[in-house]
Amino acid sequence: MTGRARTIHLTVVALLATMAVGSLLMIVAGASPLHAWGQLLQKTLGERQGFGQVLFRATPLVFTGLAVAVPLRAGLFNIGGEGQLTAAALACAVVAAALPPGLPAPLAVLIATAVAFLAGAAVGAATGAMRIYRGAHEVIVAIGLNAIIAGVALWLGNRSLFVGESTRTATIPAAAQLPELGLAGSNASVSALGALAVAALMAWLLARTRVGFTWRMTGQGLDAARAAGLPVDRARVWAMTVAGGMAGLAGAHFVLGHKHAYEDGLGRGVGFLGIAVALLAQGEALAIIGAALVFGVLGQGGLAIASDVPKEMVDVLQAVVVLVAAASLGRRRA
Amino acid sequence: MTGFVASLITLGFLAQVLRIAIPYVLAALGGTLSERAGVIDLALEAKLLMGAFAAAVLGYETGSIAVGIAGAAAAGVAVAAIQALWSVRLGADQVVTGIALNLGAFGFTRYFLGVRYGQGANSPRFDGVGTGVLTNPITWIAAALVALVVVGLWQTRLGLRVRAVGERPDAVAAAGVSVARVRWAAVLIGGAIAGVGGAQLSLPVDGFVAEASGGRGYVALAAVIMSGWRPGRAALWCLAFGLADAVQYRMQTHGVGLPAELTRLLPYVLALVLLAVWPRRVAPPRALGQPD
Amino acid sequence: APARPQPATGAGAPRARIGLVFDVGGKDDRSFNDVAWRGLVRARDQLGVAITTIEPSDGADREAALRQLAAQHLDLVIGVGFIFSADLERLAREFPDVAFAGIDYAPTGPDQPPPNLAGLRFREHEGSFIVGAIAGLSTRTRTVGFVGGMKIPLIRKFEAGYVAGVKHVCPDCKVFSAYAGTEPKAFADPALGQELALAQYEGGADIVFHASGKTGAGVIAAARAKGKRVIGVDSDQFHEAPCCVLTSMVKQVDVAVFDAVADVVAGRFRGGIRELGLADDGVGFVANADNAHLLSADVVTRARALAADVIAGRIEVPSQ
Amino acid sequence: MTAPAMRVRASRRFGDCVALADAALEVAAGTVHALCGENGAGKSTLMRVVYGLERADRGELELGERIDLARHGVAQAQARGVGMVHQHGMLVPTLTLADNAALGHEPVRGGRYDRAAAARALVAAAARLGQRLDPDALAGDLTVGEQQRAELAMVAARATRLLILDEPTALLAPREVDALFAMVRAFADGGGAVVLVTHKLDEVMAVADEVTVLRAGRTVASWSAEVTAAEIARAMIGGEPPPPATRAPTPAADAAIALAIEGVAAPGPRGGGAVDVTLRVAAGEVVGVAGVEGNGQRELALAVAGLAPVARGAVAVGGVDVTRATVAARRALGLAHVPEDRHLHGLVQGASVADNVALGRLAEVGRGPLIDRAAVATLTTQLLAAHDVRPADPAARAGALSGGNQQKLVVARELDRPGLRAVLAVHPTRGVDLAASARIHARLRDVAAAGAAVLLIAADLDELLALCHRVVVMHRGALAGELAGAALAAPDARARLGAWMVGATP
Ligand SMILES: Nc1ncnc2c1ncn2[C@@H]1O[C@H](COP(=O)(O)OP(=O)(O)OP(=O)(O)O)[C@@H](O)[C@H]1O
Ligand SMILES: Nc1ncnc2c1ncn2[C@@H]1O[C@H](COP(=O)(O)OP(=O)(O)OP(=O)(O)O)[C@@H](O)[C@H]1O
Ligand SMILES: [Mg+2]
Ligand SMILES: [Mg+2]
Repeated sequence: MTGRARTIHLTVVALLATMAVGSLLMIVAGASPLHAWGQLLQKTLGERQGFGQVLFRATPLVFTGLAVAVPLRAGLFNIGGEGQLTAAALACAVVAAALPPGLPAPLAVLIATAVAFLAGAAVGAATGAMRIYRGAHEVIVAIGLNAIIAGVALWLGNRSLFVGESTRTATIPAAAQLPELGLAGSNASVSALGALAVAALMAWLLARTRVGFTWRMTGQGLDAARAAGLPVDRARVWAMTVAGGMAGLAGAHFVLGHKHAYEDGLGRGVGFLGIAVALLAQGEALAIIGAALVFGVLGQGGLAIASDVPKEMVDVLQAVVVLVAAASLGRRRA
Repeated sequence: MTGFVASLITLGFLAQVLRIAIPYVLAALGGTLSERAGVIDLALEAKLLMGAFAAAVLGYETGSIAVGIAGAAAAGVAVAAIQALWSVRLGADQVVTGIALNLGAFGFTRYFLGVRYGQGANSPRFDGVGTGVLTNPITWIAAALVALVVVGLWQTRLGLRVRAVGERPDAVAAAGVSVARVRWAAVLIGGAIAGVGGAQLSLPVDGFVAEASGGRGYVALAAVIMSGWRPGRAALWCLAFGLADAVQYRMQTHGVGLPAELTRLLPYVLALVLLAVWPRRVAPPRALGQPD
Repeated sequence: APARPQPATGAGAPRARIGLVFDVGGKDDRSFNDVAWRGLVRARDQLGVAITTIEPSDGADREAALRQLAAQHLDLVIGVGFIFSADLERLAREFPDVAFAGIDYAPTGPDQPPPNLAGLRFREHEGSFIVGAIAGLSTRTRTVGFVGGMKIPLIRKFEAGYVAGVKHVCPDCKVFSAYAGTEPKAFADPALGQELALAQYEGGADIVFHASGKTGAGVIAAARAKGKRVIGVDSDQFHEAPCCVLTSMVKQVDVAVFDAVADVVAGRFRGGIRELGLADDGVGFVANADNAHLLSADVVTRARALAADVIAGRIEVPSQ
Repeated sequence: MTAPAMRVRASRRFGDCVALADAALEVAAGTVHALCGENGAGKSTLMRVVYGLERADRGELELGERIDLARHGVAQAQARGVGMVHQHGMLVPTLTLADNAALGHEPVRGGRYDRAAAARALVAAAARLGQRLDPDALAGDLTVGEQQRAELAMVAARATRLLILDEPTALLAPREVDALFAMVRAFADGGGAVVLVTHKLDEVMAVADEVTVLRAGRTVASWSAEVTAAEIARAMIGGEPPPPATRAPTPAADAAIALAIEGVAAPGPRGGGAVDVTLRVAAGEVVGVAGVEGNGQRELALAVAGLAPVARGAVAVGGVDVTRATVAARRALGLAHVPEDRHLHGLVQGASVADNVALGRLAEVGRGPLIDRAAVATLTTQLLAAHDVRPADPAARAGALSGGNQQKLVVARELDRPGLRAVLAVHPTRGVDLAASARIHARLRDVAAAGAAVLLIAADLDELLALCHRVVVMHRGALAGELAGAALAAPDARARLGAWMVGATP
């Protein structure tokens, strides 16, 4: 099969499987599948508000999806999106809140975003370095860091950063807040456009640049790449670093585009879901946009029909989508 | 401080360490079997969660602890069966499969509770096994399983085949043994064991709560890796995790040391420091993650 | 939950449509969320309103759940838990035609909350002070314990009041204290609650007070297993362990929820912050026929007197 | 003639690749039958079908009686007295030899695997072949040669009817080959049948009673009477064999040293490896390294290439010390590497041919942080054409190329580079057919003639004798002997090298 034919085939099978399992879950819950699916689609794609929420949900998933996809292409597995996102969001909120008043909006946003990127990148770099230079499995390291960052963030918050009785930092100045897209009643902000741009940038980076080439070759054939003189170790640490930065951007999305502060639990779960998004997209930067939208529709749709079917149905469906993707990619490497 | 130290040299403390460690130990045993056979076991989290869920739901519905534990094993097998079907039969990426199963188990348990009991986060309460360690059948099952897995892996025909199949499946096939069959067996048995570990997360607290596994599957996998894929050592690592947790609880109780947010992190910090100063010595099974 | 809009009892259209989003721990945590749910059910049955509830699974989901209900332009949307505070403020501004109520609401800034947002707060430290005093008076080992859920300012309030109460009646009593963690999960981890409580009981505590939602189920299980006493929280948790639940620090979340719905139905909803303490019966302790065998009359008398002192301002209870 | 010990006829496709197209083979009891053919002719596949390890799409099999191929499997083959020693060893490295031998037939006592019984059985089987081995040694700790001998003992112990040896001599020194053939002869004389898969014609002439030739999955010839090596070669390649390789012109005596290896020690992961090797290769010189596999050649090569650390000593390229330099720095100095394991170190199997070319030539196709895709396309097209890589499709997946074409691609990328100073070529023609081998030999000759130093590590003495100005022998990690110039052309050259290879002094 050619690449395109395979993608179409995968999409069709995934769609059928999702519909079959979803319908079954709906029937068991006592709902009419026809009605429930109709509602699910109507409330996500057929309404401005619902569609805005889909975009809002998909945006951070693009970032955390990239955070998994980039190292995946370089042969590493980033399960640390949660911690990277948290560290970045906290740093971003603290710095943004401390920006001098009167700073022009674009500059404020730029600085805050850069801080988020760098904070996430630092965590990613630590994970990568532990793997490459200490031989510690990156999955184990990242799981440890996720827990440690969550704890330290709460400790810092309780000690000094949270305002009043809340678990929230000070609200950032208006200049650093991202404008909304104007999809009535939804949270979609211009960060959605940012996600598109970053995904495109990553696609270009992977396809056209030396560093992207190095990542791809390293991921596909570590030893051959090393034997050909590519700096595979450095490249993999960089891949984790950039990945951390991507997850950091998801943190910036929540702080600058949604909550306008860091609060405990911000974006929790989005790092993990990014894994599923990246896997569904087979690590392709542009396909991640589509995969994130699928997950956005399922997530928002699940909430919309929660009165008919327990909304955790969509978690099961997301798993089904990923399983189908995994199976269809199965032995194709042979 | 003296109260803290004194609290560590009690039988209660020992019991607590065991209680905490059992889910880790069983998950790690299951994970060792699966990984030894060459199948990456990132689905431990799902097996624990489904085990906890099945034990609570069946325990509540039938009123029988034994049925609950058997159900936990069956739930672990069910997850393992999908995992084996995908990994062994379809040749799917094993990491992806594991993550997907974890996601699915999380959703399924909440969905089922919602449909059946009208509440997504909790199963109805029933009388579980209580907090006793010696009176808890899972303790004895766990002890027996540690011995069985260690003996089974090193001293039985199946154990030899499992160890071989994770290294050189082609050599096993050339010896006339079905690679797929050995892998299915290892993954399913491992699933049953990890599922029973899940029962320990719901039966002692008289019910299931959403996300009862709480990342324990990942920690157990860390133990498997740090043990160099040896079941005996993996069980010891898990006891060490239980020990770290229990010490941490008592540090909090007696106000010793760091703030609560930070003492909780001790096991993780410990693991990372160990990994950093003590680089990997043992290679994983060579065929780990390879479809065939 | 299949939180399908439940038709009002009696015929005709519902008199109002009410939405409620649960906190971590979820429905049937036999504690905080459970009380809120009871208040809502009572409102449905007595006031003839239609209700919709959502149990969000995690962080990012919570705001979306509230928003989902707000976007349906229900008459009242309730967020159960302090965690919703900032989200409620923002949604109240975005949806001025919808009334919002936040349980345990904590304002996130100096500004007044919008007029369509009612913030319902409780002086938990006052109630905790009284059960602390009860613990201090009832302990035989002169050692008692506290198990909190997530370590956040709200739960610190319980701890601070409780410790003050213990020390007020028994200055040299020892108070252990421990928290279940740093994630919302800390309110829904009974296995952990059980271990924390056991550590305290084994350390010599004979009474443990928990403020940990569903995690408390483990604390109570530990008490049952050890035959020690435990103090429940939010609702009267006596029936969780009739052997052992000394009393409960009740928080009238159900009353608050019911009242908010009643106000909306009667067209007299108004925003603003209301704080309910001992004086308003917003918080209190349980002393009735059930727990009479555990709680001596002397202690009850003494506790009532202390409550009167707190209400009269003769005792200042610390909240942090 | 009595009924054959084995008769097979089979067809098998892998995707688009036709491995067997009605290939047929008949082996009589009491004979040694050579199965010849170029790489990829289908020899291994046919034998795996007989052994039950590979399914046939169509075909028939007789092992004394008709076998239902649909129900055939390894266990069935073994039950009928078939044993096979595989081309690529089939030992589990983390198990002991006894465990390996027992796999699939584990003796059980009291519910447990009886390890002691397995060890006794293996020792006894080895003794029957006149071998001694340690049943408790981990397979992975042995050299490949030792592993192969152990496998032979395990297999021979069970095989009664038919013994299949798939290219068993690649890893053996000449003396060991003689011992193996004696054993094979004895097995046949005892009434068993042997299939010896090989494409080394001298071996065929030395030991085989009968010969069958496969080409592209078909049986093209079969002889049971006298046949000459030339006839077999013609049948194998379906035409005239290419002329033998020639040597590059001898460099001037004062030619600069382009590749210097000074007292290098490079231990292997499990010990062994190179101990103390000093070797200087002048510009334009071709130096060969002979030796039985597992005597440190691999570690030496990896150390020179920069892929394994040097424990002691120094390596210099073009007079610049590169002992601690990165692979990239070595390449920038003009070092090229045709690696031993082209699957592992040569090509990124999953990437396109063009990407694989760019991989080794980033200096030429990189433009700052970007990669010039037009330059990659041009370079790739040119290399594919110049080196006759088929298919000449830059977008094809490298892993989809046949082994020979993969090797041609590596050679093209590595040896067709500007600024070449030193070449490290490790088993460059292993598993490559005659025509492709000839091209690779010619290429090595040309780069030497153009002034590069060539270090050629190879197992095939013919190859070394034909191409090299000088040949050294590695044994136990050190240089055991050296022949140069006229001595290489002397009739006793092979014998002297062979003796050094097994540690004897000639
Ligand atoms: N490769 C092996 N072959 C045979 N027995 C082994 C092997 N490895 C361990 N054993 C033995 O099996 C038993 C249980 O092994 P276990 O899983 O506890 O690993 P371990 O204690 O880490 O192994 P070891 O002590 O050898 O490092 C021990 O008696 C151990 O010595
Ligand atoms: N499992 C497989 N999948 C795909 N193609 C295969 C497989 N096994 C063999 N082939 C192909 O079948 C053909 C015959 O291979 P085979 O290994 O039988 O050749 P051979 O004669 O043994 O060659 P060699 O001398 O290199 O060992 C080759 O083109 C090979 O690439
Ligand atoms: Mg041991
Ligand atoms: Mg072959």
